[in-house]
Amino acid sequence: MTAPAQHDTDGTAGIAPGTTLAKALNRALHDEMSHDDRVVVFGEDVGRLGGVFRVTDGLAARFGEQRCFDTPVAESAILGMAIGMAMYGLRPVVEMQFDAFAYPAFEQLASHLAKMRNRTRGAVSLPVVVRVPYGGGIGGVEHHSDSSEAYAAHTPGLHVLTPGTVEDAYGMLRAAVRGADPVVFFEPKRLYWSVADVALPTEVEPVGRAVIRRAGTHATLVAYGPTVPIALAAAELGAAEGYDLEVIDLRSLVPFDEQTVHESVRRTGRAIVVHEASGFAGFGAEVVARICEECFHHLEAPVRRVTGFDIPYPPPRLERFHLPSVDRVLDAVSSLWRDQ
Amino acid sequence: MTAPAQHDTDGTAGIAPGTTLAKALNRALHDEMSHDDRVVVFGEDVGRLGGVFRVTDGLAARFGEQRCFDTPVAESAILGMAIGMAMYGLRPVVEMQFDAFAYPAFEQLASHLAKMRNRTRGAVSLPVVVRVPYGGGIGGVEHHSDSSEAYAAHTPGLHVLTPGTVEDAYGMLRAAVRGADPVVFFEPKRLYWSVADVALPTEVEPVGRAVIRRAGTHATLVAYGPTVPIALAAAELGAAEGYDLEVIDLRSLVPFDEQTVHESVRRTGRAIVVHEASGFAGFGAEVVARICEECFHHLEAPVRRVTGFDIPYPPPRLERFHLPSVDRVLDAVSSLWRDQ
Amino acid sequence: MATTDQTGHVRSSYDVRSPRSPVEPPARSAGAPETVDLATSLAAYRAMVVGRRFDIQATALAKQGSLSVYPSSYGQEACQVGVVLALRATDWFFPTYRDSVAVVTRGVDPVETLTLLTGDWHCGYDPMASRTAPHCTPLATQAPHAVGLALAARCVGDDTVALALCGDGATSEGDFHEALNLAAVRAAPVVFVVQNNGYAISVPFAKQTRATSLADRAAGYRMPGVRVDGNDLLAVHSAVTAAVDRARGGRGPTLIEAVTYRIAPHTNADDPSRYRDAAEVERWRGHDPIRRLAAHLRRHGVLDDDLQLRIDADAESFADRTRRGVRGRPAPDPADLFAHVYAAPTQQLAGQARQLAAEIAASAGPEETS
Amino acid sequence: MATTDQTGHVRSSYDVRSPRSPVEPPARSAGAPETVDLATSLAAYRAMVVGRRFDIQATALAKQGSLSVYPSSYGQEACQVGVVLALRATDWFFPTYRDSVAVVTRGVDPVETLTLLTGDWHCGYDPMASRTAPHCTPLATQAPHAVGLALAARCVGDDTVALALCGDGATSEGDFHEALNLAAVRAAPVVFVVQNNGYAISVPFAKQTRATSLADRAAGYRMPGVRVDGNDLLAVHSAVTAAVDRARGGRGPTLIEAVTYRIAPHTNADDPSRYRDAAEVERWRGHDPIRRLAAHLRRHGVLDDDLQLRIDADAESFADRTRRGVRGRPAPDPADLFAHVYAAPTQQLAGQARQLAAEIAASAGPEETS
Ligand SMILES: Cc1ncc(C[n+]2csc(CCOP(=O)(O)OP(=O)(O)O)c2C)c(N)n1
Ligand SMILES: Cc1ncc(C[n+]2csc(CCOP(=O)(O)OP(=O)(O)O)c2C)c(N)n1
Ligand SMILES: [Mg+2]
Ligand SMILES: [Mg+2]
Repeated sequence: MTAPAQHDTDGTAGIAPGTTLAKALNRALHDEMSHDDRVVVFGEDVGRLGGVFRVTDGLAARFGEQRCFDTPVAESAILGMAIGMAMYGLRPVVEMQFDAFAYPAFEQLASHLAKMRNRTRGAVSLPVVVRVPYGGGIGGVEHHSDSSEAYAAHTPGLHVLTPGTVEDAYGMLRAAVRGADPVVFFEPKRLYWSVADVALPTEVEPVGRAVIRRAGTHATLVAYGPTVPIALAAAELGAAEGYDLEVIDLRSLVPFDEQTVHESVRRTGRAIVVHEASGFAGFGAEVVARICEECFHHLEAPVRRVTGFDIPYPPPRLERFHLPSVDRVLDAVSSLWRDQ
Repeated sequence: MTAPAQHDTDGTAGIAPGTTLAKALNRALHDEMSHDDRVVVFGEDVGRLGGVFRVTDGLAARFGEQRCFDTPVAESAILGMAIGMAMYGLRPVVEMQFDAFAYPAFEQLASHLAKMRNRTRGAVSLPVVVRVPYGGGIGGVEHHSDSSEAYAAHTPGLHVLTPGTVEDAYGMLRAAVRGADPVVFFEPKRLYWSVADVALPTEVEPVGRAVIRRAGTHATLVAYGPTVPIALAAAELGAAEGYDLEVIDLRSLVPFDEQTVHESVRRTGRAIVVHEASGFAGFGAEVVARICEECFHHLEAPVRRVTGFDIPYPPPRLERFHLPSVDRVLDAVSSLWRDQ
Repeated sequence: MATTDQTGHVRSSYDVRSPRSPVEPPARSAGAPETVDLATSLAAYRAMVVGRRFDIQATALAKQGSLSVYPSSYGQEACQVGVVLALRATDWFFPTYRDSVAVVTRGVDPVETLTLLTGDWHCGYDPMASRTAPHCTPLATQAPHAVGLALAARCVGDDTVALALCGDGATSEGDFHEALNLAAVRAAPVVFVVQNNGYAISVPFAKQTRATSLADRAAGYRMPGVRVDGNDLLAVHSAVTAAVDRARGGRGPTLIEAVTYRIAPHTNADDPSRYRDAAEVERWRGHDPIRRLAAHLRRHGVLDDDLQLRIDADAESFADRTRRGVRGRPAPDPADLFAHVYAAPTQQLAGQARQLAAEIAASAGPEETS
Repeated sequence: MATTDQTGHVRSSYDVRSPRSPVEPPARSAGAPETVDLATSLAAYRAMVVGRRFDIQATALAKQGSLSVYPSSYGQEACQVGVVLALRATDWFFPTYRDSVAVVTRGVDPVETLTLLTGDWHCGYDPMASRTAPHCTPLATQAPHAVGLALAARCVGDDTVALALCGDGATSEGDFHEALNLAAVRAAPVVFVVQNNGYAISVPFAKQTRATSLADRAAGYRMPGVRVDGNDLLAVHSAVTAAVDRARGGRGPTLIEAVTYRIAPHTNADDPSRYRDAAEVERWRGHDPIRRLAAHLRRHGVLDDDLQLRIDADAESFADRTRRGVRGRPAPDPADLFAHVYAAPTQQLAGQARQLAAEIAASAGPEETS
C-alpha cells in the first residue's frame, strides 16, 4: 500500500536510548508534520494536554494551533471533519481517546471513510489516519480496554495496522500518514510504556508485510499488537521445553500478508493464532480459516486460537484472567501434539 | 436461549396461503403485542406508513400510538430510548430502516445494549429486539444493502438471529421478543416478498438451534438468511450432477449451534460456508475456523467459503456479480474433490 | 421578508407553520429584497424551469425502470437553484440524494448526476472537478464533511466556502448537532441550509421536533439562524448569499431554514396517501416557486411569452439530452468493483477480480451469470 | 436569582462566564429563593459535608492504589446533592462517572458505589433497587436512556420522573442533541442537568462551544432552559425541583445548566497544570458551595458549632466506613466473568468458564495465573 519508500532528511537521526512506544509515535507525528504541512493532528485533549497518553505531546507548541488542536467531544464530527479536510488535500491524523469511544464515529468510518474512494471511482481519496489506543492490561475501567480491530478489518476500504514494537510504532505510523488510503491505526495501550534502545528507521517502508520475529520449525505462532511480546515470551519458554517456535508479527491486518503466514505454516505444519479480542468472529478466525483453506495438506494438527474469552472486557481486578497469557499459549502449543 | 417454549392461545391459527416473509414478521409482531402489552414497537416510519417494507403495517392502528409510533430520525436515540424503556420493564422492538442506517446506533449497541446485563451482574436485563433489514439483491442504492451481522456476532452480550424461511421469520421473531436477552434480528431484505403456504407455528420454540434443511452425505453447505434458498437450489442442481449435499440453515449466529454443524461435517467430511457479506473477517471465517478446530480429523478437503467479495456493496447494476450464486456454490462443491 | 432580532437571529415576517397542525403553506412573501438583481433572478428562473423539467424526466425514467429509484425535488426548485447560484465555482457544495436539480444547476452533466440512481455506480461525476460532493444518503453525515473542508480551505489560505444541504428530518441526527457546534466554535466558513419540506418520509415536521422553527437551533451554538420562505427564490438566494459572504468574510457559519414542501412522493417507490391528504398537496401547489418568480419577472418586464418559449425549449432539450443519455449509456464494467477499493488492490482483491473476470469469460455473457 | 423571558427561558441574573476568557467564578448569588425551606437546606448541607468527606476519602484510596482511578466532584457538591434531593425514591437517576457523591447521596452503599473504581466489577449496586443507573462513562449516552425510561413509566401510568446528569463536554455529543429533541417532541417526564464545570478534561468551555450558555440549547427544542449558579445549593435545588414538578405534571422536559467548577484534577491520573493555572482554581475555592450554604444556615440560626461538630463526626464515620469497606472487601470472583453475559450462558461460554476454573484450580492460586 501507501507511499513509495523514500529517504527522509528532516531530523530522524537515531533517538535517545530508552524510547517508549508512545514517544516513538509522538516522534513519528512530529517528523511527518515537519515533512509535510498538509499533515494536521486533532482530537480530544491532543493539544495543550498532549493527549491522555501524551502521544501528541508538544505538537501544538511546535506546529501551532492550526495544525494540532483540541476538538469538542464529538467523535463522529471529528472523523467527519477529517474526511472533509482530506477532500481538500490535507492529511489528517485524528485520535480516538480510547477504543470504545471510537464507536460514535462508526457510521463515518464505515459509510464514508471506507467507501469514498470506491464511490467516486478513485476521484476522491481520503488519506486519513484514525489512531485508536486499544486493548487492555492497563487497569482501565469499562469501555477503556476494548479491542475493535475485527470491526475495521471486516470493512472493505480501510487499511488496518497495529504495531507490536517501538520501531514499528514509529515506522508504521509514518507510512500510514504518507499512505493514499485511510488507515485505522490500532495502538496497543499496554505497550505505550514499553522501552527499546533503538535508532528509529530513517526510511519509510511501505506497510502491508508481516514479519517473522523469531524463526522456528515446530509450530508457527501468529500474533499482532499487544500479543507479540507474549508470543515471543512463550517461544522463549517453549524452547526450554524443547519446542522450536516461529513467531510472526502480522503488523498489517489489512492488507493481510498471507504469503508470510502460509509459507511459515507449510514449513511447520502447526499454527496458533494469539490475540486479545474475544475469539468468536474475531480476526483470528480469518487467519485460521485462510490457513485451513490454503495449507490444508500441510497441517499436522488443527490450528488453535488463544484469545480473550467471549465476554465484555473484564473489570481491572479480573482482566488478568481474560488476557492471553504465556501459559495459555504454551498449553495450546503442547495440545498441537497431544491429539495425534 | 430466551423464553421457555410455551403454548400460545391468542390468535395464531394458521394463516392465509401465500404469506410473504414480511407479512409473517408483521403477524409475529401483532401476535406478540396482543400476547404482552409490555411489547412496544417504534422507529422511523413504522407508524402510519407501516415501515418502508410494511413489516409494522397496521400495528399503530391496532395497538395505538403509545405502543407503535414514529420517532425522529435519530438511530442512536432510538436504540438508547429502547434501552431505557427495557430498564423500566417494557419489551421494545425497534426497526433500523436499513442495515447501514443502524451504524449511528453502534455505540448504544456495543457499549450499552450488549453490556448492561453483565455490567450489573444480571440486575438489569434488556429484552430489546433490534430489527435490521439486511443484505442486497433488491437493487438498492449505496448504503441500502450492507450485511453487518459479523459486527454484531463479535460483540459479546448480543444474540444474533436471521431467518431464512417464512415460518422461521414468524417463529424466531416471536421467540426473540420473548427472550431475556437483547437480540439483533437480521431480516434478509430480498426474502421479504418470498411466499410460502404455511400454517405458522403456534408454539414459540426457544431459538439457538440450527436446522438441517436437506439431508445429504457428500458435503455440508452451511448458510443463513438470504443464502439459504441459494444453498438449497445448489443442492437440487447438485443432485442432478451426482452430489448429495446436506444444507444447514444456521438461523442463530449467536448462540452458535456447533453440534449440528460439526456432527454434519464429521459425517460428510466436506463443507462450504455460504454468506452474502464480504468474506474477509466475515462470519464464515468463524464457522470455517471452528470446523477446522473441531472436525480436523474428519475433513477430506479444505473447507471453502462462498461469500461476497471484499468490496463495498456494489451499485444495483453490478450487484449480481457480487452475490453468491448457485453457480459459485456448485463450483466450490466440485473443488472439494478436485484438489485430492 | 425578514427582520433581525438582537441575537442576530433573522426570522421571516410570517409564521410558516403552526407547530402541531398539518403543514400550512407560507403566506405571500412580503416583497422581495432588492438584493437580487433581475439578471440573477432571470438566470435563476431559467435554471428552475430547466431543473423541474429535468426532475419530471428523471421521475419518468424511474417509472420506466431506467432508474432504480428517484427522489424528486419537485416544488423545491427555489431552494435547489437559489442555493447553488449563491456559490462560486471554487466553493464546495454538499448535496443530499434529494438534490439532483441543484447538482445539475451546479453544471454537472445530467447523466452523470443520475448515475447513483441508474445504479451504474455510486457517484457518476468527479467531485474534485465540480467541487460537488457525492449525493449523500446517510442523513446529516455530510455536514461535518463540509465543516472540515471549509476549515481545510481556510488552513491553506483559500477563501473557499462550503455549503451543506440537508432536510428537516436530518436535523434530528447527532451529526447535525456536532457539525453545527464544531463549525461555530471554530468559526468555519460554512453555510448549512435545511430544506424543511415538511416530512421525513412519512413523518411530519411536528412529530420530528417540538421546535416551530429549525432556525431556533442556531442560538444554541451562537450562530445566526435564518428562516426563509423556501418557495421564494429571492428570499432564498438573498439569505444564502448573505450567509456565504459572511462565511467568506471570516464571520463564521450560518444556519438557514428554507420552508418548502415536497410535492412528489418521497421517492417513486413511496405511497404518500398513507400519511398525507391530497388537499395539503394542492394547497402547496398554489405556492409554486416557479410561478411566483415568473410573475415577479413579468412584473419587471424581463420575462415575456417569447422568452418563456425559448426557456421551455431549452428545458425540453435538456430533458431530451438526459433521456437519451440515460437510455444510451454503456453498461457499467464489473472490473470497476475491484479497481477503487484501495489505491492499489490487495492481493486478495486482485485474485477476486481475476475470478470474476474468468466467470464472465466462461459464461455466455453477463446475463447468464447468477 | 433568575428571570424568565418569553421563551420560558430562565436566565441567571448574572453572567457567569464571558465566552472566550478563562472561566470566572460567579458573582454572589442574588439572594436565594424562599422555595427551599431550612430543613431541606440543612439536610442538603449535611449531605454535602458527608459527600465531600467521602470524595476526599475516595481520592486518598485512589492515591494509595485501592481504587484504579477516581474522578472527584470536589467543589460540585451543590449540584451533586441539590439534584438528588429533588428526586423521589421512585424517580430514576442517571449519573456519570463524576457523580459518586450524588450516588451515595441517593442512599447507595459507599463501597458498592465505588465498585466501578475499585475495579472489582463494572457496577457494584443494584440499579433496580436504588433506581440509579450504573455510572455512565460513554459521554451523553445515558441521556436517551433517561428519555426512554421516563416514557416507559408514563406508558404504564406511573408518575416517575427520570433525571440525567452530564458534563459540559458531553453536550457536544450527538446523543445529547438526539435525546433532548426526542424528549421534547414526546414531552417526556425527564430533566437534563448539565454540570458545567468549565472543562472537558483539558479543554475549556470556550473551546467546546461558541455558546455562552448551554441553557440556550433548549430553545432549539422548544423546552425551557435554565441556567443556575451550580455552587449555590438553593439555586440548584429550587431549579431542579421546579423542573421535576414540571415533568411530573406532564409539562415535559427541562434543560438545566448548573455553572460550577472542577476544583480537583479530571481524575487522580490527570495533571491540570498542563492546561490551567492555580490562580483560577484559587478564585473558585473562594466560591465554595459548602461554605456558602453554611453561612446561609448560620444566618438563619439552624447551624451552630455543636451541630457542625456532629455533622463532621458523621462525615468522619462515613469516610471510615468507606475506607474499611474498600480495604476489607472480598476479592471478586472470576466465575462472574461468564455468569451474566446472557441470561443463560452459551455452550461456548460454559466451556470457557470450565477452562478458566481448571486453570485456577491447577495453579497455586490466582496470583500465579498469567
Ligand atoms: C442515517 C440515516 N437514517 C435513516 C435513513 C433513511 N432515510 C432516507 S430519507 C429519510 C427521511 C429524510 O427526511 P429529510 O431529512 O426531511 O429529507 P427529505 O427526504 O425530506 O428531503 C430517511 C429516514 C438514512 N438515509 N440515513
Ligand atoms: C463518547 C466518549 N468520548 C470520549 C470519552 C473520554 N472522556 C472521558 S471524560 C471526558 C471529558 C468529559 O467532560 P465533561 O462532559 O465536561 O465531564 P467532566 O469530566 O468535566 O465532569 C472525555 C472526553 C468518553 N468517556 N466518552
Ligand atoms: Mg424533509
Ligand atoms: Mg466538564
